[in-house]
Amino acid sequence: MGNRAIAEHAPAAGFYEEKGRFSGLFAWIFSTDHKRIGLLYMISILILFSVGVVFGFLMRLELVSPGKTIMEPQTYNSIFTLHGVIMIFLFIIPGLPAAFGNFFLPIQIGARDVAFPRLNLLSWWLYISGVVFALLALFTGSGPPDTGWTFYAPYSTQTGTNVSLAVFAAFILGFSSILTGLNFVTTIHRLRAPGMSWFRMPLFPWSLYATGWVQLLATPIIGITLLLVIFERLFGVGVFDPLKGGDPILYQHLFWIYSHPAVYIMILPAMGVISEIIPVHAHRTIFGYRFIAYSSLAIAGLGSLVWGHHMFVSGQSYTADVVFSLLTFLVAIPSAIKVFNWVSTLYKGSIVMETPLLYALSFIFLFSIGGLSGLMQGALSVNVHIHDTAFIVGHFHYVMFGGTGFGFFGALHHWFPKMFGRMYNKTHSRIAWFFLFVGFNMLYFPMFILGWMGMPRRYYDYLPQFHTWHLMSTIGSWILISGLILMFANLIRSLRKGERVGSDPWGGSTLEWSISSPPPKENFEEIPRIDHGPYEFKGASKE
Amino acid sequence: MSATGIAVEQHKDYIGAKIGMWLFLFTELLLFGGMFLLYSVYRSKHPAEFHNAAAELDTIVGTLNTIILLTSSLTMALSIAAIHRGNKRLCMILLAITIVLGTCFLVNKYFEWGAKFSHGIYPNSEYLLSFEKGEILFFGLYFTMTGLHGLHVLVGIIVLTVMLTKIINRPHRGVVFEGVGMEKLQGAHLAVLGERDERVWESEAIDETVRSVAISFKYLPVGKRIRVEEYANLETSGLYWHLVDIIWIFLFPLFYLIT
Amino acid sequence: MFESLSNIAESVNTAFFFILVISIAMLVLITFLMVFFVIKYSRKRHPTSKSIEGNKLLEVVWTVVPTLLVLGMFYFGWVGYKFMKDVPEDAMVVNATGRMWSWLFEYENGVQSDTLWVPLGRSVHVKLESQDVLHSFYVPAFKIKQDLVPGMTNYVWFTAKEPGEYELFCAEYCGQRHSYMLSKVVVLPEDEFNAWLEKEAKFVSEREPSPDADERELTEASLIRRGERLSKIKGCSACHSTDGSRMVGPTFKGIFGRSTVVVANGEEREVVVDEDYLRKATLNPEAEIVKGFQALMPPQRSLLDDEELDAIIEYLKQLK
Amino acid sequence: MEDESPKHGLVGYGTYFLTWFALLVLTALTVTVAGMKLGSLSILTAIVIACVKSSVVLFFFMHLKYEAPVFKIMVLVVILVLAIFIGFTFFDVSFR
Ligand code: HEA
Ligand code: HEA
Ligand code: HEC
Ligand code: CUA
Ligand SMILES: [Cu+2]
Repeated sequence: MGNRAIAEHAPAAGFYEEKGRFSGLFAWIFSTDHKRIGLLYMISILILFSVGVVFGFLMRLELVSPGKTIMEPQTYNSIFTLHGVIMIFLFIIPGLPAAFGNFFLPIQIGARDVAFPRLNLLSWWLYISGVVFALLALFTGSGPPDTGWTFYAPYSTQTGTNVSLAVFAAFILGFSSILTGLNFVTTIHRLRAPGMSWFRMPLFPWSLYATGWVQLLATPIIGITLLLVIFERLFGVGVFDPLKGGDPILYQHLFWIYSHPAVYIMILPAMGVISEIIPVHAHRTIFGYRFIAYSSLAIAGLGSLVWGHHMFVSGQSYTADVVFSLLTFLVAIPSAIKVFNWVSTLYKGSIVMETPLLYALSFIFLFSIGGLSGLMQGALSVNVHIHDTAFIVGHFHYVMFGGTGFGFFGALHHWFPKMFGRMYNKTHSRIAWFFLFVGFNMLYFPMFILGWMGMPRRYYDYLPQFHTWHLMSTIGSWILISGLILMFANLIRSLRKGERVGSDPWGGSTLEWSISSPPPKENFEEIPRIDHGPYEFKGASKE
Repeated sequence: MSATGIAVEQHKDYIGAKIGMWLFLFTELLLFGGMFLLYSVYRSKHPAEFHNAAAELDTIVGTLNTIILLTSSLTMALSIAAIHRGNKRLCMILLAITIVLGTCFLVNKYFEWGAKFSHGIYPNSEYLLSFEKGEILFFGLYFTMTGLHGLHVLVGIIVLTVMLTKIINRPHRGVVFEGVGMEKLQGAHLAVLGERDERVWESEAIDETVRSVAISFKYLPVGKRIRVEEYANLETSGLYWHLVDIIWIFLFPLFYLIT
Repeated sequence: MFESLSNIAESVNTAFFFILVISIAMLVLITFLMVFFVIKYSRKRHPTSKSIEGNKLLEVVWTVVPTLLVLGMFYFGWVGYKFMKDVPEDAMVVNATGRMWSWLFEYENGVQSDTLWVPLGRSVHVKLESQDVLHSFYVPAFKIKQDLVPGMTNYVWFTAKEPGEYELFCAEYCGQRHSYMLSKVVVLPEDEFNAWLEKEAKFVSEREPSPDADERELTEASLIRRGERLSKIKGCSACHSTDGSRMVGPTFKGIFGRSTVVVANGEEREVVVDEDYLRKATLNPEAEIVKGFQALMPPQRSLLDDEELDAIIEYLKQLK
Repeated sequence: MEDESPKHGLVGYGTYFLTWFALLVLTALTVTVAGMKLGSLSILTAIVIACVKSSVVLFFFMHLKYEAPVFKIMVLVVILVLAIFIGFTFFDVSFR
């Protein structure tokens, strides 16, 4: 569906009408144009997001009351595994970098494409193969995997379900992610327009640069870990098998050495998006540009040192607990710096409350709740109580969905007119936002309460004292549904029916707003020369 | 590089390619890094068992393989040096030697593993399971790490073979310039400049309305160097080959020399 | 939720409140400023913006202040945690074993139970071991949790402050019936607890062969009773029902004498369940798998001794 | 764009042979040292020699010596990251 629809019905302009060696669908899936690849990614990611969302929705239905509601325990276990795997590896990690990064990174730094366009296409194909393997894992072998997205050994090396294939899919996706990171880091090093020094670069590329390094240095570790799980299952090498002297806790170390930094792969690009949206809609330069840029690097760096906070009760040493807890608190500082600078950017602005800004401000609010709950989890004694409870589930949905997810939606509304040359219905988009925001909080806030009451996570069934909050949470998911459906319906409809817009509907200042909407094939007829910072707005008085 | 602005931008970014390759090497390094992490932990837990298990490995074979791989790194580097000097023949010979040495390494490995298997030492074998836990781990790590490394050698050999056939078969390199603003090229000359901006090659004036410009370079020395794609590709393949060597430099003492 | 039912819960609550208060303050501050700015500097009220590039002093302030705050949070968390890790010397030791999907508690005098009984006001040191995969010992009311890792002994300790029954959950995902791996902690006043322990100790000593064997000859009925208890304590009932419903394993209802199809080495075979079969199926379940079920049953070779197996089999035989 | 002409085009064949020779000598050294019974020192020397060898490969065969500072910084960062990953794991392993 998706690919064709856009190719044929998009406004006949810009890079859409440019034909290469192929036509029709092939002009898309074999294109090395960064914008087409960005859109390919966006469509595939959104489709998989919908799948993940449906699984989330089914889980909520099951949990609406104690006992069996709609499925068996084994089904539930597979569903939360698939929900986690899809949301993490197929939606949120590639999400912003691969979709919006691909589309806008070259434009924002004044380049015609990324450094390695063919590698870029390869990375999308790898993504698709990963998807195929993940889907195969559902329907082949002895049942879909049931390990949770963390694939903890030794359960994952023992269960009879089809873990190997799912793990292999995650391995392939890791490769895809590495290639994206590699491409972006090289692009930023080599292809900035003349005159664009590091500190004249917009903040979204900055955040992608930091993300790129995390992708490069952390992903291989999960690669080898997952390979080891496969080897363990196939050959019994024994590195995680206690019977052969292996140490299951080492599996957790290796897993979180990647997966903690991975949460910053998820959030950093979203923070970059917020740093783009706020100045444009407040129509003034960003507050503390350098601090925001540096704090991205600081998050990437410090974020690599705290993985042990997922393992406080796993049986790792007391020393490690203390060290990792301390470092966890330190990694919160650069996030705090960002939040304060964003809020200050509103000061003395000239603010128009467009939908993207609504998403950006809700990002700050929801991410703060998520982040602050992260601090509670980072405190050793508190973590003991709330580890592996619904509290954690609340935390990560707030940061991932409330943070990155809302960042993604914000980016979608901010750049939609640029990508498609048309504007969506603004009123509808505000209503959709309202449902999303209310539904979101109603869905996930009760989880904090449940977690504090002691409701463990990954529980198919629960005791009656937890019922009220679960019920409320499920109702929240229904409100969220309506918001999501409304939002997507509005956007999809606007692809064809939306009002046409010029090159700069918001009055932005970065390079993407200087070229036509949608952008022409090679972005710039002539590579621009840059002689000022990224956020200088016409009509804004300087101080 | 050439007489018009547009061609300069079409020029391949060799430094970019090199950065890309280094970044890729970093990921490879960390991939093995995960294994080194496991190794160091298990060794620190079971020093004596590792010690005993390592005695099962043949130091001579290990040393031989080290020498083979180091030498192949030498010929690799030399072959790049040769192509820098425009000596295509020497480059090809050295490259071929590199490939042969790499294959020797794998053949050695094959016999080494084969010997272990025939002694009943392989993952999950009954004989191995009767060992101490630390020893089981040692062999688990030995098989995964050297296996993974061998796989990398194999990939390296394939890449180098592709490079070799490319260099043999494609003495020419065609470049097609396409894109916006081609019509500006009308009447212009394209040129390849040498080290001191001298024109090594120059095209006829371009006369019709231009859609695209196709140029093919010969595999010809410019000054002392050759400016063709293979040059950069060979260099990046070389980097990969050396990295595989570096990893072996660590595997060798960790598995063979801790008796 | 906030009452402290164990000594540990107290320190957890303190740290939690400290962080909660700061968090709420921060959240309110940020939200208030956002809303305030958006209203005050809306384009209607404030048509031209001022581009303020930044302010060094502010940056320093909002780096240093949060740093101090988080260090405080770290400190409170750490203090409470240190307390959790220091087990008093005189604590009563209980060995806990987790396995798919049940708990086994063993007291120093050999008493076994599937529920954790503890005396009020006395420190209890629970040593945790797993027989198969990861599990986690979690008592929300006491705010304690610790993973059970195969090949490793972990521990928790606590002192209960109120008598009562408290939920005990498995908090680390461990497979299909993870959410049913529940038990209870029963807190009794010291004397009641001791009475319970003694009563249970009898159950243990029954099996000890004694010099005057005639007197201790077990009646068939008491053997069955023993078997029933053992099937709970040893975890059989986590996977096998006695009411005919299908759980992870085949039901025990009417098991004796029924004919079952088993798969061994890829070949199907029909067997009639007799005592011999029950023995084999319990000790070496992986040899023959009942058709339609997965090879999930843990071998009981080293987990049941002969008397225990006899009792269980006697119990299974009479389940109709 | 920065200067495109690679300076390392000038590295002579001789340098490579020297590098290779040095590597062989180091290999011989590490094998002999392992033969002597140095106890816990022997693993240390083996690692140190391996580090020296790999830096030789990095700097000469892989031309790092002739590359722009960015490359050197990157390599350093990566090695540091790996060291941290391994080192921090030992906060757990050696204090259990
Ligand atoms: C987008 C993803 C994302 C992000 C950004 C974060 C950010 C943070 N996370 Fe989260 N986390 C996850 C995704 C994420 N996390 C996931 C998926 C899991 C569970 C995985 C699983 O088990 O399945 C998890 C689990 C998790 C745990 C383990 C819980 C457990 O299982 O026991 C911990 C413990 O420390 C933690 C802490 C933190 C902290 C301190 C931050 C910090 O970076 C937050 C920093 C932000 C702020 C602090 C808020 C903004 C600042 C202000 C409002 C100013 C005021 C601030 C101060 C006074 C400091 N997270
Ligand atoms: C980005 C990441 C992300 C996102 C967006 C979500 C979204 C949702 N998640 Fe999430 N979740 C995770 C990542 C994410 N999740 C992870 C990593 C885990 C851990 C897994 C594990 O333990 O291993 C988890 C676990 C998890 C659990 C805990 C399971 C357990 O421990 O027992 C629950 C329970 O309620 C849940 C619910 C939901 C719900 C209701 C949504 C909702 O947001 C969905 C809301 C939307 C709807 C309900 C709308 C449905 C819409 C349609 C049907 C139409 C769609 C149409 C179009 C898109 C056009 N999730
Ligand atoms: C983790 C779950 C689990 C536990 C705990 C468990 N079993 Fe089983 N059991 C199974 C499964 C699954 C099967 C069917 C597959 C097979 O034959 O191995 C089974 C099969 C059996 C059979 C054969 C049943 C038949 O219909 O032929 C017997 C007898 C049995 N179990 C006894 C026991 C006893 C006694 C215990 C406790 C000491 C026990 N089981 C504990 C899962 C379990
Ligand atoms: Cu045991 Cu979950
Ligand atoms: Cu984390």
